[in-house]
Amino acid sequence: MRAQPLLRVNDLKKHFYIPTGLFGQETIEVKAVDGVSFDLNAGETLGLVGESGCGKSTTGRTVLKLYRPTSGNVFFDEKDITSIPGEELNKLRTRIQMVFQDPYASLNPRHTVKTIVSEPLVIHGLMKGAELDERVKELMELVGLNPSYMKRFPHEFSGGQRQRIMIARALSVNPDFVVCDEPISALDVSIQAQVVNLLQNLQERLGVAYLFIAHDLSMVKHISHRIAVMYLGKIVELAGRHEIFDNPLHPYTQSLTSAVPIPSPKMERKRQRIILKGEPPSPANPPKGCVFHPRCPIARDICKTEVPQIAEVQPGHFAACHFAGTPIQDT
Amino acid sequence: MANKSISHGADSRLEIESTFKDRLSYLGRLLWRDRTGVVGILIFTTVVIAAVFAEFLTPYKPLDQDLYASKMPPMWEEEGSPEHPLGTDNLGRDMMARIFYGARVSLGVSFFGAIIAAILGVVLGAVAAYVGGRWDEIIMAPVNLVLSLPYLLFVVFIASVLGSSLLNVILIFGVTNSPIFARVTRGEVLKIRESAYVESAISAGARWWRVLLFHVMPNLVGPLVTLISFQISAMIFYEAGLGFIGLSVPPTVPSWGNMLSEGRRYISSYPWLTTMPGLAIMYTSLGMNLLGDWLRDVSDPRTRRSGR
Amino acid sequence: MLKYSFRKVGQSLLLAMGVLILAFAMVRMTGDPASLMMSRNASAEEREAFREVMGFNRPVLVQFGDWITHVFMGDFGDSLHFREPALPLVLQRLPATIRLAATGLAFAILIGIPLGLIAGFRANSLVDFFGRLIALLGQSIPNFWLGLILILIFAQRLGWFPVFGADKPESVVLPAFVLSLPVMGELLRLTRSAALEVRNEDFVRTAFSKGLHRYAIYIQHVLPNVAISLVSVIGVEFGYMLGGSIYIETVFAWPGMGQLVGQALGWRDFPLVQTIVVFTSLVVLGLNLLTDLIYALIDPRIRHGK
Amino acid sequence: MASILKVKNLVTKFHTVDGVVNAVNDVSFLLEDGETLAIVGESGSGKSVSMMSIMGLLPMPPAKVEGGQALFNSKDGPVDLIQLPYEAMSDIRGGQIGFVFQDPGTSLNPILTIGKQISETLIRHLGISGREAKDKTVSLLAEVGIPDPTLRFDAFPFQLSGGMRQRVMIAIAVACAPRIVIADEPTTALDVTIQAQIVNLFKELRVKMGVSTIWITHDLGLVAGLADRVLVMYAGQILESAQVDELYENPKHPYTIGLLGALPRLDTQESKRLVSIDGTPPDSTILIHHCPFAWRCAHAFERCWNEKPALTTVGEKHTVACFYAMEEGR
Repeated sequence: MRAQPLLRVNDLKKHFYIPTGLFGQETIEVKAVDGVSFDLNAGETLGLVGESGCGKSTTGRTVLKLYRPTSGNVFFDEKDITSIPGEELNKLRTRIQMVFQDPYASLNPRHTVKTIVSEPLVIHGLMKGAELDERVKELMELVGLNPSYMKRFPHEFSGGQRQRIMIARALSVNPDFVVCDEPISALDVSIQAQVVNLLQNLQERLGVAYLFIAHDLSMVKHISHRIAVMYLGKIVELAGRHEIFDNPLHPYTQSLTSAVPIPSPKMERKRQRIILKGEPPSPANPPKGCVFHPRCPIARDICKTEVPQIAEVQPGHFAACHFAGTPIQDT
Repeated sequence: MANKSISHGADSRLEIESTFKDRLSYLGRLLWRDRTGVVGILIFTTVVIAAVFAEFLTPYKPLDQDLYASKMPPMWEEEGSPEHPLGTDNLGRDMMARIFYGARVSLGVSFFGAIIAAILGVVLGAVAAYVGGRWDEIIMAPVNLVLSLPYLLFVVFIASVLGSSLLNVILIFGVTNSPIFARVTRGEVLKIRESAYVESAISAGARWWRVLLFHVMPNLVGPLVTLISFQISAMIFYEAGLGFIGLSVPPTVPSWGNMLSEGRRYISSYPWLTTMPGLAIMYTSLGMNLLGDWLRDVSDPRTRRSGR
Repeated sequence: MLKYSFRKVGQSLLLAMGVLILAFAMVRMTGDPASLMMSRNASAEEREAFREVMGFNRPVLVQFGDWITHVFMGDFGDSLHFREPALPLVLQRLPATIRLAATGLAFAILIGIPLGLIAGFRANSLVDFFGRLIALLGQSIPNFWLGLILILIFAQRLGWFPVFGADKPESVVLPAFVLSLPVMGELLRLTRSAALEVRNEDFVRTAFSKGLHRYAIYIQHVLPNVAISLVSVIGVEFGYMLGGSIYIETVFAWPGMGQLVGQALGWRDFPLVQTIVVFTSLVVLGLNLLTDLIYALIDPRIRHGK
Repeated sequence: MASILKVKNLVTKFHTVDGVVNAVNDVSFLLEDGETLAIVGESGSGKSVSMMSIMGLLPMPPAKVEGGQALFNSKDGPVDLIQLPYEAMSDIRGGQIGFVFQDPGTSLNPILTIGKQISETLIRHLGISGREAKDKTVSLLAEVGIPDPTLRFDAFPFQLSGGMRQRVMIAIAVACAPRIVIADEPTTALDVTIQAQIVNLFKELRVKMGVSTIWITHDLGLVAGLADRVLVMYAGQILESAQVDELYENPKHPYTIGLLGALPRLDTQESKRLVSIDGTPPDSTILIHHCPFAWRCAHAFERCWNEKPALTTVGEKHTVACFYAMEEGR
């Protein structure tokens, strides 16, 4: 299974250029995604976590080519989708889909549920008429919505129901791969569980692979097989989901995992927290050397000058740190 | 917080059988909720009827002079007569006929002017937003220029250069008002294009024309119809203003502006020559403004509450 | 702040250039400016001679270059009617127009903004209802017509104000009020919605949660934020009034630039009309620039921004 | 311990065009001196509205407090906050009860300096001069962990990061040494590492100032390490209330059990499915005369559809409003 990954992302970069100066002649370069590599197997979920502004959403969009990558490659099924022509890419879009964060903004308010769910099928001319109707009904049942609601408009549904509509739409073309960009962060706790369970059930039944982007570590850990942690445009650590929590090698991952609350007062009292100082710097003006060094509790001189490369520190466990695995003294 | 969603609680209320009385009171509630729109549409409809059916609504022609019956006040004044309900002017022309026929000019000029402005402006704005870059700047520079000028002065200037004719007035209004449509369209298109549902359509494989046709256009209709409504009201004003200083349609055409311009000379002795066309303008403009206010509120389906 | 100001000044200069091009092109829109400016029964020789004098037979670009150079030196050409330079004629009329527009603006601000604030703070109250009515009527009544009606009632029937002219101090009241009505309505509407919006902002709730007095909250937290959104509008509206005074000045025989436009049109004195249009436009652009700069001064987000 | 705030039978409604929204339906609870009380619930559960209506911070209309009492042990003796006139209420707000709101990006006035926004509270309640207020503000800024406080005094909110702004909000809340701080989702808009900083700051201040805290949140995970006692709200009512250890180890109400099961945990190796609660909360425009959770409850039986369960004591300081839990308890 590992020999032929479904998706292979190689040194992907996405830099934005913001015009500035008197007449927009100068630009500020924002390195939103700065050299990200990972691969994803069929039927697998890779979690992508990080704080706001770390570039996780941009990564998802660039992988889908909603943004044109600045450099690097994305191989989908051994095809380099960064260089194929638009027509061929559009055909591939039947196999790659996306679920968006805000279920209130991502559904066209003027379209009925049926139009929304069937749009990918219609775009690719896969079905029409009664067959399309049947398919929409089937999809709505699949995601747990009453098919009789298909003539209704999005504003008549709650957030969780809207996210189900979004999922039905993404699954309409039987994709192999779905990018889920913070699909649950706008939802209430009890509804989050509904959507996450739905995503997991669908993966089991349909064998779809997810790139699951979120800031909620516990949820990412729950749904993912492997997890990549991002900080300021770079992946700082990537490993299996238990490995990354039981044995975090990067100091950022260590502090992140220690900061996530555990719903158990007894555990909470026993825990040692590593509380980072300061806040993430702006990607428009990243620090020299290791981007994490200004907040890092174990940084030394080398970290200020040399960028650590991501390396396989242990089998299947990657980290980008000069001192990967060094325990952090209680602060 | 009060999210009206299809939840268990809401369904139970749907099952209540509705009687005729319920439906009537429901209709009443709808009309009351949309009262500005109802009044606006009523006013607009009456003006359209007056303009279209002028021949049938009054026995007089707007240019028929009857010097024996000249300078008659409206019927509710002592010397008035029901034969000329709104009185006659200094040449004995029936005021009501002139106002009804005048509605044709005012509505025609403002309606076609607004349509031309909308078509021109939407194309310019959409191209600016869609193509972007240099083209955006090339299109928006003159648009912003026109929008930052003293508008009335420029329109007067152009009208005086081009000379008065119905077609000229329509074209002037159409062209000089297109920038506002361009700016609104550009803004809306940019907003819609950034929206998550367009991103979602693109990620599903939609080409640009599909996005334009199925996502951008339908969401543009609301703001544009609203703007057209306000613009019609504004253009009725502009026409009246131009007519007032003798720069609108030729003086023989019975337009409200021309009537004001003529009536002004007799304002102290025969005030109805001035008040009547002015009231007609005010009535129509009020209707279009009410309609516009209402359209602005309802054109967004998210603020539109479901009928329950 | 400096960068912002430079950009705004640059934009204004570009717009000013645009105004000059537009005004120049408009006189030549029909192809033959000579027949535009002369009476219909002028002979062919007379026309030819006129073209020679005005330089209309030279290439268009040369004419434009010539005109622009003169404009930069303050020479907008000669009035055909008065046979003297047009700009001094316009400048002579400027104070009257400014007096009218400024009085009108004062009316609009003094009535529109307080009413708008009350309407915003007490939505759906009686004041709100009347405020919205005023705004709706301001939008729906053609103001030159209202001018005529007010002359009829207050000047002729009641004799409270002079019928026309600018001889007495109270002469300004009627025309300024009429001129201000649409602006008053617009300001009222905008103030109301700005007040409603700001009142519902989280930071106003924070101010209440700090236990500040109600009026301290309105004056220190709500008003400045409302004011910021109104500054740019007031500049634009003042420009509108300068340009829109043409009808009002005609109705009230107010000896300002607007009346001069009306008269110049009657004389087919296009150089004079052109001068007034260009001059007013430049004043309006200047006002807009001024507002943008004031805006930057009072909004810390721009003052301390990039 | 003595109680500092006692809320009884609070009812708050919103009169909207869509109908009457029953936001808070008969809520009663106590806040004890020095305690940290967490009010947990999902959006629309009334957790925030209940506190805001006690403090008179809701827009009225459409909101209306239609009944209930909120007895506050103020410096000048007990008062009923609901009955208090505006002037007396504003003496308490910011002076004896401080607030921290959810979104530090919008909760500070964008065009006033943070120094001004903190010192105006001091001047209002402590009656000190501008100069004294400035000195005190600078020391407050230092206390909440803002570097270069003297410099930052003149900073505008947009010049600070989200975490820094929330520290400013906290400085405003504790400026006048209040008896209670009400924190409404104060870390929801912040990133995990910043959330940890803010939670830590709260804990420090609590030790230092001994202030009672009401922490309104949707995050049961966060509450575990923070609160002494927890109230679980749903559809405008309190369904369960217990000491924090008891609630997490021995939850009684099916909703609480469901919520805890819906949370993924970092500390387990198992990968079983999350417990999900089917359905959505009821439409708040209908007045419910039975258990509001009955629609979504797996254990609902006839009685649950016929009457409304009242909060009943099932253990030490542990009350629950559920017929099923009560029967089981017997």
